[in-house]
Amino acid sequence: SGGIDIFGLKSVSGNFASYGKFANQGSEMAVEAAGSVIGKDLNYRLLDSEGNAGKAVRKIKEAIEKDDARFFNGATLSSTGLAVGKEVASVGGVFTTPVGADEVTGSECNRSTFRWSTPTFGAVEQTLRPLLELDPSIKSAYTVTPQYVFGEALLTNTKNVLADKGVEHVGNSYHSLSEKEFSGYITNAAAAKPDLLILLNFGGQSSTSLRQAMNFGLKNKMKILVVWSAGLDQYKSLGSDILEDVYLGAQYWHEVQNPGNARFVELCRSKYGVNPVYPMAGDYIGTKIIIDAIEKAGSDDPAAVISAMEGMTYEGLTGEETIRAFDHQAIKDYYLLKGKSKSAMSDEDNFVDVISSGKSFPDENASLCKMS
Amino acid sequence: MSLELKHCPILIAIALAAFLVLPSISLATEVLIFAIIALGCSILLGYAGLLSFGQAIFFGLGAYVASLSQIHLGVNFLVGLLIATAAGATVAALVGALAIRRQGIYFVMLTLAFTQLAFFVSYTLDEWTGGDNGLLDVPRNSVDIFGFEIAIDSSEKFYAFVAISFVLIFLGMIRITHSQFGRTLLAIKQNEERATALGYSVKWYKVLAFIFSGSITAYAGGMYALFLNFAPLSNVELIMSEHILIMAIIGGTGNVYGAVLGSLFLVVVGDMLSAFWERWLFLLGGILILTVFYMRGGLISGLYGVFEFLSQKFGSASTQKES
Amino acid sequence: MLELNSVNSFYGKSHILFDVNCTLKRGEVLAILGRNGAGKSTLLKSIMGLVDVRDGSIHFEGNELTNTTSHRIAHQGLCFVPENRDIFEILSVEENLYISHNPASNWSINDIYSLFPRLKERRKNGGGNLSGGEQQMLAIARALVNDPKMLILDEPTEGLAPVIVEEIEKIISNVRSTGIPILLVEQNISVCRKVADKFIVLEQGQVVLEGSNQDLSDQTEKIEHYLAV
Amino acid sequence: MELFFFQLLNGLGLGVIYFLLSVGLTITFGLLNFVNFAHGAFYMVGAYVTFVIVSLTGNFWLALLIAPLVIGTLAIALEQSVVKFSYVLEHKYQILVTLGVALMLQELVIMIWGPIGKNVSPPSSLAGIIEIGDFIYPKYRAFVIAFSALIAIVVWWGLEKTKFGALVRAGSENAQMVGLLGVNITRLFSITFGLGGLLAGLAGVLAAPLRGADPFMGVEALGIAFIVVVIGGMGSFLGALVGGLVVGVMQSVMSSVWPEGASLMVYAAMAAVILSRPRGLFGRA
Amino acid sequence: MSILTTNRLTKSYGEFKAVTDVNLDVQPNTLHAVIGPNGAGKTTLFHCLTGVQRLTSGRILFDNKEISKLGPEKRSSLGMSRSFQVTSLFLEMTVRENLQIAALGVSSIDGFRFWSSSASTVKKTAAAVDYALETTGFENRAETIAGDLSHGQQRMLEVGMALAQQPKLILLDEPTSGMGVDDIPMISDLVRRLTKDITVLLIEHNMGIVLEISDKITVMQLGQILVEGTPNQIKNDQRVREAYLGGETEDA
Ligand SMILES: Nc1ncnc2c1ncn2[C@@H]1O[C@H](COP(=O)(O)OP(=O)(O)OP(=O)(O)O)[C@@H](O)[C@H]1O
Ligand SMILES: Nc1ncnc2c1ncn2[C@@H]1O[C@H](COP(=O)(O)OP(=O)(O)OP(=O)(O)O)[C@@H](O)[C@H]1O
Ligand SMILES: [Mg+2]
Ligand SMILES: [Mg+2]
Repeated sequence: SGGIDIFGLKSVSGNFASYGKFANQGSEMAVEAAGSVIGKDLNYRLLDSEGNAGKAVRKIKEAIEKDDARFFNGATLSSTGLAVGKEVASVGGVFTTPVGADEVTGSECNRSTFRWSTPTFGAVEQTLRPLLELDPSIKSAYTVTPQYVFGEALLTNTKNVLADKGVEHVGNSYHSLSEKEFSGYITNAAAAKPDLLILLNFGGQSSTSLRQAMNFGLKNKMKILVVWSAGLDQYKSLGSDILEDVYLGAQYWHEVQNPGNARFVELCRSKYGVNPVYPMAGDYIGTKIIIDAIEKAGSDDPAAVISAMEGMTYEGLTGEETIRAFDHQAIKDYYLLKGKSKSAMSDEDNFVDVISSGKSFPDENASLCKMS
Repeated sequence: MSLELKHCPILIAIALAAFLVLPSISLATEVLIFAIIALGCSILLGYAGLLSFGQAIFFGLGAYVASLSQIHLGVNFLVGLLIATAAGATVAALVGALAIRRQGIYFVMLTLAFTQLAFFVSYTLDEWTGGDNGLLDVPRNSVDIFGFEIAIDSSEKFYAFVAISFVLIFLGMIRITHSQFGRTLLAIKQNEERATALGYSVKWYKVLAFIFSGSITAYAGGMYALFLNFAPLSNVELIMSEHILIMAIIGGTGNVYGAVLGSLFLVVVGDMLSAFWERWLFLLGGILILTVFYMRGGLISGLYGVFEFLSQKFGSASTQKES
Repeated sequence: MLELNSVNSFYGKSHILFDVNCTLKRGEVLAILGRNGAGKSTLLKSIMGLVDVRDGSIHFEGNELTNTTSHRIAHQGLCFVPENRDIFEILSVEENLYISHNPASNWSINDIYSLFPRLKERRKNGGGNLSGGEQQMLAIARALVNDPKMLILDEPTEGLAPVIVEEIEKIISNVRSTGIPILLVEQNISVCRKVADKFIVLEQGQVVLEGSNQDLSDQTEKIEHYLAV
Repeated sequence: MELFFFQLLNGLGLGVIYFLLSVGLTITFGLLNFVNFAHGAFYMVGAYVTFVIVSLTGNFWLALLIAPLVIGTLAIALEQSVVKFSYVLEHKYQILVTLGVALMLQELVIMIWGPIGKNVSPPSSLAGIIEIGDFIYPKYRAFVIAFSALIAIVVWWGLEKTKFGALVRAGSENAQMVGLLGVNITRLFSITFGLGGLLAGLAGVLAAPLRGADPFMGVEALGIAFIVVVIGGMGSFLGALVGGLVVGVMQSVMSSVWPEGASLMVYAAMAAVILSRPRGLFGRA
Repeated sequence: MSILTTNRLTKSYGEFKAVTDVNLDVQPNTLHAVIGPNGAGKTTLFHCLTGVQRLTSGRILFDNKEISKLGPEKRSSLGMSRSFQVTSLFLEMTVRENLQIAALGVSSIDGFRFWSSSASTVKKTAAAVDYALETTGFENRAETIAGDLSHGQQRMLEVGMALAQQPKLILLDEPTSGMGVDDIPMISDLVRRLTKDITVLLIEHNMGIVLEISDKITVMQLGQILVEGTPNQIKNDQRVREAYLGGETEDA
């Protein structure tokens, strides 16, 4: 048959448009850059999830039914990622996603779904641990956690590291998923007088809670770590005043030097004239993996592509990355960054310095993934 | 019986047309499911005059109950849906009985508050609902009648099942809206104080309207979960209620077919618009305003003439409508 | 002062008034009589710009009123007491008067309170919580404090106790003596006899009879013919 | 116990912001009997205008002066082009129309400034914090409290003590009759609507340094504003004030007591108020 | 045997007592009028009798049943109907539909019939509706939308709706207000005829009618009963003249 269609599921409209727009550009770039594979033209097709998991699944069903779609990348929300993974698995297709839910390569893993982002375990291991090693004066920590699966997972991992390092966990504030006002939690944290404030929330909530912690002058009283920050786009919207001296964990940073990233940044600058942000990176690489695997398999039969992808090592955006066969998790670096003052920034996107980076993943025994 | 004789062919034609004309079966499935949901809202708004932001409660409830009863009780999908319907009716009676104690904007705000409560409950009971991740792997357990197995395992079969449900539910609602009960609701909507003075227990009429609305919405919610094999938390979000309302009002609330048009509009036109412009919600906003100013009765009032025509020449002509 | 020239009024498609003519001079009271549905209120509403006048003209002190917005008409001093009273229910009696009050008016709010002591007693009460008659008093009072150059009253005695009706009659005569003309729709002929200088009878939107105060007593039979079946 | 006291104070600070957010809504709803689902969008655009002014001139005070006027003008323009035709419509249609307006404004903002939020720094003179013993409070928030109190007094006086206020209330009930008193009701309404927009814009300006500006902030704000107005009583100025404070304090105190339930409690409180006091705490009987 | 009695019926709005300690006694098949100055509490009394408002204290016996605590809908199914002083109709429905809804209101179950088409239910009401149409003279305008009627016509329909309920006791609040002089005799005739089968409790300011057709008159003032008696007694009562009638009686 003719070309190969790669479907990008992006929340370009609705409440997660800030993510979907860039994610879409990422996938588009990957497909355009490749142009064709195994002698067939590549086509990129956008499916707008409208930020709604139900809509997303229906559109996936429709694409499978109508266009015989088999190759998918994307999803912003964990719920979407999980459900779409199931749907794609039901026809034996291939789905790569950068969502935050550990279940994707954990308890809900399946043959068709591959995840690029580092799980919560690695995020905490690669941020909190190096920070505590770097600064032994930190003796106590306070956490702010959104109460749902993702937040709980970060919190559990955080508690483990704190216990391991002998740092006292002086308190935790849970907040709901819809919370937008953090001054109450900030007041709680201030009252507990920890050496370190750890923000375990995500996206808009991490921005708002960080901004409000700054308003309350907590920066002068304690160190602050955002374990799961969203990267450049978030830093742009917060500005260096707020970020200065804050520790930030990130899946991706455009200034990291390696051949894969250099190529990507170049591509992005020439196409959009900007430095890549995380959603772009995540979906660029997710899409690229599929194309690479098709190449490697020499076929666009999804089963062959899946086999090719399992254990595949490739030139990734964080250096050399490998996809584990047993749980379909990409093994990649996670970064600990530190905000710089405005005067120290070398260009307008140079918000942070990379403090450390590395790979930490639960091993096969600890994994909840039971792939049939 | 003549009422059903008149409407049954139209409804069947709509279901067939959706299947034939729309680009995919799953799209057609979603259109019919949301048509039922919009109808649930339209009954409340158009007949009882109740503007409810609470429809997502029943929608989400139906999805969860239909799924959980199949997963944990192992019942077949039909029984699952019936349990969902019963749950919808019960919760609707409860929510209705509380909310109708207030009128006007206060009623609206109460339904809004209940939706938020329902959202919170679903989000908290994550062992049952999957919380933010949603309830995954929703089965469609087949029905076994005297060794004769009915399964809805393909999208065509599932569509057939949804289509039958659609026709039956719409017929039921047409009956209800043409009954004395329907007329009494209309009277209550126009002048509640007078209706009370005439001896009507207005409260019970409204609660009953809620029960009808809640049970069909829950049934449809159950079908939606079965359709997606998934019950996301977004079913119970306020924005879902909002979309349901928009569907009902754009379609037109005074007439059951308005619900079909509303669903068609939001699902299909929404899909089309979003495919060609990512800021399509801007257009949706504009369309909403224009509908209110230039087509007050909703799309149905605009297309009423066409419908009249269709009811005489059902079947062959009806396919043109959706295109 | 007021001149209506073959006025034709419509509610949507239905033609209600047909070529109605009438004039009103300073200090005159014109009573409009007619059966239910004859078009009396419609005539008043036409003057106030509340219904669609498609043909004919209305002038007040030489100014054209036809198809002007009603606030402009009211601004010229035409004060209207509608048949359903239209009291502002969420405002207190006092506020109802306050917002209608025009400092130029001959009636101050205190004058009103001495005119209707009942209103003074209930002045903090919400307009919506007044009895039917109290609302009627308030509606008339509201027109008086608004500095009327002309009063337009639609069934002002409806629902009032006989003592109050007498009071209203006195007010009408008072107002009239200050030179302010009054247009009065009234079902109660005995009131008309006492206060009106002249009258017209409407039937099915047309003027079928007009006459002076004297004719009201003299032509009782003829008038009653139009008012009764 | 001390913590509880901090939370109480913090809640008051939150409460006044909620008050500012809601008072415009109460005016348009209570007085014009108009359900404005675009109120949150005005607030959001207010924050964006602040962002633009601050990033162009670096002067927050200029934004505080200009942005509310810009939003007020925007509101009047919308009133003239869309809203005024829907006063006579039932609430459901008003909701639909303003929902449409809100969607359009939100998408327009995304088209202009992109989907990612923007940061607005507080003016440098108000940058630091106030420290009283263990209690810390941002200077900027303290300023917001004082400023809102001033606005509250001005608005209250305008609505309850002036003829303008009474006329607007009367117009909400029977516009035609107000017209018959010689008042240009069309103009009165658009001024009132503009005022509501102006107040929302003002809330947006004040909130920008606290929350930043992002395209979806309007939706959240609308939700809070409705809760406040319902708890306090539609159309009641005092209700907006007390409602705002109640919600603010409750949220803040709950974040120590039962954080997961903070938002739940707010909605539960709202339901409880409506069910027990039909017209809110201060609604007109 | 009275059909309706009240025992120290009191209604206050906050501090303000609108009705105070009213003891009313209405005999079956009579026309009992309540008159009094504006704001005397007549309408409030009706609101309490029909259950639109809760009484502050006191008791109401209707047909020997205590009804003080029943809701308005219960009372009308016991056979009590009213017309409103401020017209209250289903404005978007036709005259006939208004009457049908009224007629069905008394049987508590029929309105709930959602399983069968309305035609069958409507048949049951045909007699009552026709009766109401005929007595109020709406035969030719049965299909007019109520909102398009003139004020006076709406007043008449208001009475018609009470009649369509075929009540034992009908409470009429100023039925003639806003009616033309030609309709007034019609109403008074109608009311007189009604007392053959049912009882009428009437609020009216038109003394002509009241004095002519009432069997008994209760005069209220400031929330209390001032006097009670036959038309003749009332006409000549000095207190009533001062408080209410003024010079009017000569005219009547
Ligand atoms: N809004 C309306 N739409 C259509 N027709 C109307 C409307 N209002 C009144 N009419 C019709 O216009 C005619 C005149 O009505 P109008 O109110 O002027 O009568 P009227 O003489 O004031 O009677 P009444 O003594 O009962 O108040 C009536 O036949 C009535 O049915
Ligand atoms: N909801 C209320 N709150 C406070 N006061 C009220 C309320 N309703 C009525 N009132 C007052 O109670 C008194 C009695 O009112 P009611 O309507 O019973 O008078 P009425 O005898 O019917 O007079 P009318 O002949 O003018 O209709 C009036 O003074 C009125 O202002
Ligand atoms: Mg009239
Ligand atoms: Mg009365």
